[in-house]
Amino acid sequence: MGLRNYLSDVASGVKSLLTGMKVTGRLFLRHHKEKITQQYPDNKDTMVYPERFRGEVVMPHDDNNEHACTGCTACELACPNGTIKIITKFDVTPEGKRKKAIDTFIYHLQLCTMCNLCIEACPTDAIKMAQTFEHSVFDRSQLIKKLNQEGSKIREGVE
Amino acid sequence: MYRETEVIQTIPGTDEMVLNIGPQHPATHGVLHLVITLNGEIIKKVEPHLGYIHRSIEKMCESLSYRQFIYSTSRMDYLSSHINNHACALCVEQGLEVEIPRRAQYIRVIMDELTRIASHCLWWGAMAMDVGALTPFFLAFREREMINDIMEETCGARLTMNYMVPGGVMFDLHPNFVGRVKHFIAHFKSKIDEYDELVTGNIIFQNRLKNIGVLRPEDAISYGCSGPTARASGVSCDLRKHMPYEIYPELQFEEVLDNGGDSFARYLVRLTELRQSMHILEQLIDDIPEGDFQAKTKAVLKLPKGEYYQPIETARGEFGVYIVSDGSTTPYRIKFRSPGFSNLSVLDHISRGQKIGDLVAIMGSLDLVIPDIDR
Amino acid sequence: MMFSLENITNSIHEWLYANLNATLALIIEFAIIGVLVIGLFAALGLVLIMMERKVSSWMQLRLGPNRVGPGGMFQTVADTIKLIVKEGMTPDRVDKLLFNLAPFIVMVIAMVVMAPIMFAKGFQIWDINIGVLFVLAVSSISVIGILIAGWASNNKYSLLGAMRSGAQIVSYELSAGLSVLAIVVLSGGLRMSTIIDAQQTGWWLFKGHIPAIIAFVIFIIAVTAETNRAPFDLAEAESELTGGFHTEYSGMKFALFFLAEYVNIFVVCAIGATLFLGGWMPFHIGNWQAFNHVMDYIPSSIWFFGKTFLLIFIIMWFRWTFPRLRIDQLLQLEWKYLLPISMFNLLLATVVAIAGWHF
Amino acid sequence: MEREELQQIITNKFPEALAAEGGQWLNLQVPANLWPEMALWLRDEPSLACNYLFCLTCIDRNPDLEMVYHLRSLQHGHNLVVKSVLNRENPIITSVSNIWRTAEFHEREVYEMFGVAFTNHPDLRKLILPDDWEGFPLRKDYEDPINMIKL
Repeated sequence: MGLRNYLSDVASGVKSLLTGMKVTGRLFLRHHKEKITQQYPDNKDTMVYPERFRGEVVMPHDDNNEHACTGCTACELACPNGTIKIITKFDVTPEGKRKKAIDTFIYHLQLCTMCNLCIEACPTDAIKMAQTFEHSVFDRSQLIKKLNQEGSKIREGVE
Repeated sequence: MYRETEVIQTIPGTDEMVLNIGPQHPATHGVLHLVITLNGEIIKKVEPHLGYIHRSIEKMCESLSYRQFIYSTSRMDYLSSHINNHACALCVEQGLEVEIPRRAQYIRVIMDELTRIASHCLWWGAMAMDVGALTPFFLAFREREMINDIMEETCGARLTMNYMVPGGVMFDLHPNFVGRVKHFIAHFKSKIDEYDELVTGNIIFQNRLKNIGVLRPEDAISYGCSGPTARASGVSCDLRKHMPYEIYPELQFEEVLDNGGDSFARYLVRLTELRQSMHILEQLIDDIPEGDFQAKTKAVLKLPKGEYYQPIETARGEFGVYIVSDGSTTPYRIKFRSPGFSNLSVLDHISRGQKIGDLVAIMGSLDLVIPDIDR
Repeated sequence: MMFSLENITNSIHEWLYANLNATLALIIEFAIIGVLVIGLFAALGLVLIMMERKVSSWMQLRLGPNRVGPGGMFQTVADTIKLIVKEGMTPDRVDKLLFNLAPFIVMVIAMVVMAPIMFAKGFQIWDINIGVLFVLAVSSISVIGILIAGWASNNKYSLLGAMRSGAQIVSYELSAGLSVLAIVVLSGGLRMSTIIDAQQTGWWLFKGHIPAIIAFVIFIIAVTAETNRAPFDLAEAESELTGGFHTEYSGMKFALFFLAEYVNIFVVCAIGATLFLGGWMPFHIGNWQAFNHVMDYIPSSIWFFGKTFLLIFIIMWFRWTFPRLRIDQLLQLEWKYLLPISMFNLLLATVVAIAGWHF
Repeated sequence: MEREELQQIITNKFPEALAAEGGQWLNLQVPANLWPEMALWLRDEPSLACNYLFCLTCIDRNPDLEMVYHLRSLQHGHNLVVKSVLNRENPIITSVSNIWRTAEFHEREVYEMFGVAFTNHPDLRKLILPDDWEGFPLRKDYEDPINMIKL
């Protein structure tokens, strides 16, 4: 009885080990067909970035160097980390009225958690998330970005 | 030439010595620091020292608005960030008393279950790695990667999604979502048997886990264990059944229970939960109702004065959000009841008298995520 | 055969003794052998580490090293250069003499064990008359190197790793020895050349019946444990003891441990190939003259290395499949399973040998 | 069990426990000196069987501190919130770690974050913060000019 149990223990143990080896053996033979890792910098050209991927906040400008930001600071208020700082100025419109506009849209990438709350908050869709994700720099100050381009102004008709 | 060197110190009067495991150690999966007292290989005492990744999220949240604080919970239990966000959103909704659109409820539950699968997959790989098998880790990542890709496409991020907002979800589902989830289900069903063949049935693995770290049901309750850790001891505590939220009452699934209480029972419970989650996904994925994905809420949320507690079943156990509101735009006090904190407290109790190798296996089977413990 | 390592060594030997006096010739032969062994040591390290990394990556569906050289061939060379130029750190409170000595002990032992191995027909450093015994005796010294390393490091992880290793190697030495004895009984000699000659008509694994097969399985398990390989890598036990006995080692001293591990694997697999798979003997099937003739054309060194690498592959396969045992289970496996079985098996082998039941 | 019924049972035994209106679960206000006796009774009374302490925390209700215990009965499925107001200058309450073991860790956390002293606690040391930390971070009057950044 004891010997029989002993032998069946040995047999079932060996069997379970061989089953495991069968799996890795199968993977070994299949290795050229299936790869779960990628050669990252090499496949950069063929990589597909999902359009919703959140990498960095950008402010799209059109061909006339115009953006849609009215300087309402909704994004600044929505941000949990103080990532966005908007400095406003007053433009004088052709009709002679003073109109609020952005002077500098400062974006601290190093504080950003890509939570998307600023984009949700923006009433004019002036900012959006870009799909870039390689943000490493040698100096932290390079991560403080100015999103509105030099000499840009607000697009006509955006209120 | 020969110099007398200091030898390893033992506790005076005994053969015991103190060994620091962590904060940087392959087995602790993060920055957990355990001070263990050893007699040879036998563990006499385990004393967790926490705080290496403590960020005081509770204090931070006191200065954030009800929309803003949700993102910070993804950084606690980063493996089930969706579910954490879900709990926060539910708690705020409980205070606001908004009706969540049915489509949003479906999306939330699908995301929760996908997150649970991803979390359990990672746990499975890490668990096998803790006991010394390295190949399963990569197999687990193959499946997890598919979920991450699905998440990336719909939610915009792979780990810290911040997809749940008060009133629903942030975006609608991506058009590819349903097809990709179905493909994942079909793929995963064929792979989960490979998991069993490679690891579960393995006699070395079974012997490493069986009768190791036995947690009796009364201890599990007393120590406040939850999730698979408690269910493996036969404590029925699945909040999806007992305090159902969203559309869980309408779903067909079983609460996975095991009476073993040892590490292997915890392992089996999680592995079975993977199958149950797949079952839930199969019920939902075909008929996601049309409609809004977000309820209309005010731009600035204010919770009425009062206290709100919302428990939710994460991959690790009961995650609770306790909001004390004074009626302003920010919470007066937030307490996050994290499952890992209570599950960790049982470690000393169940690992005494075991060996160092067992401690690693027990920690693996408790599925600790350190930022979740430290908060 | 047109090309034979035996002829080359013989002609060098004769030329040396014809042109120089006996002492000088012997010294030169020693020097040549020393250079060859060190060269083999380095080459084996590079090849085996590369092989390990490729096997592991393929089993895990990864690409493996592929940056340095074609297909990553020179990755280990690059790694070795890195380890050589790294600072050899000696921590402050270690026992400096023993700490620096340990890697050399381990390495020297790995080299010495190579002496009686027959790499090809007639190509052997020393055909000592107690060949197998010599290998068993010397290889069990390597535990001393590991114990020294673990103790001298003055680190609790190292100490635990070394103590585990001590218990493990001493135990598994027994069943490895007993399974080797089964073949010694069948062949009737301890000398390597005797054992190989006894397999002229067929390898012991095939003609030795059940005792040889059982002995082979036990031998593979025991040597996996003896070389501290997973699933018996308790001395290192990455997830438990971070690095085990070599936690404190870095640079070249670590590289020596690492190389010695791989050379030890090679050595034990070479012994396994010699004992069970006929060493350099080609594969012959009964009376199939034509087939046997074709097999004979393959050089004996290729036969030997082919068999050895097959066994090494199996041991690597173990490593990338199995979880690690716990220390008490490890000893339980030895004392409750392997040792009784191999003792019984030795008895069986003796009966088979006396009765002449093998082919 | 219904909320009213629950309240009935408890106030019959402990008339000092005051139930608050509203909230999702029954909310009881208990004097700190009564709490250890009541905690044991809450756990051991078969009709209540609040064996699962799932949340233990403190709230800084400036100027008072308020301990909050969330209890659940896994048999009956009811939840219960017990609160106890403590003096800010000298907050002392008896530990319940001998009743619910999970309280051991939670109380250590409350101890370092709010400075509440728990008597009869087996091992009342700092858990998360460094041993030399000064002040109680989660109190409302805590100021740390270096680590706290006001946005």
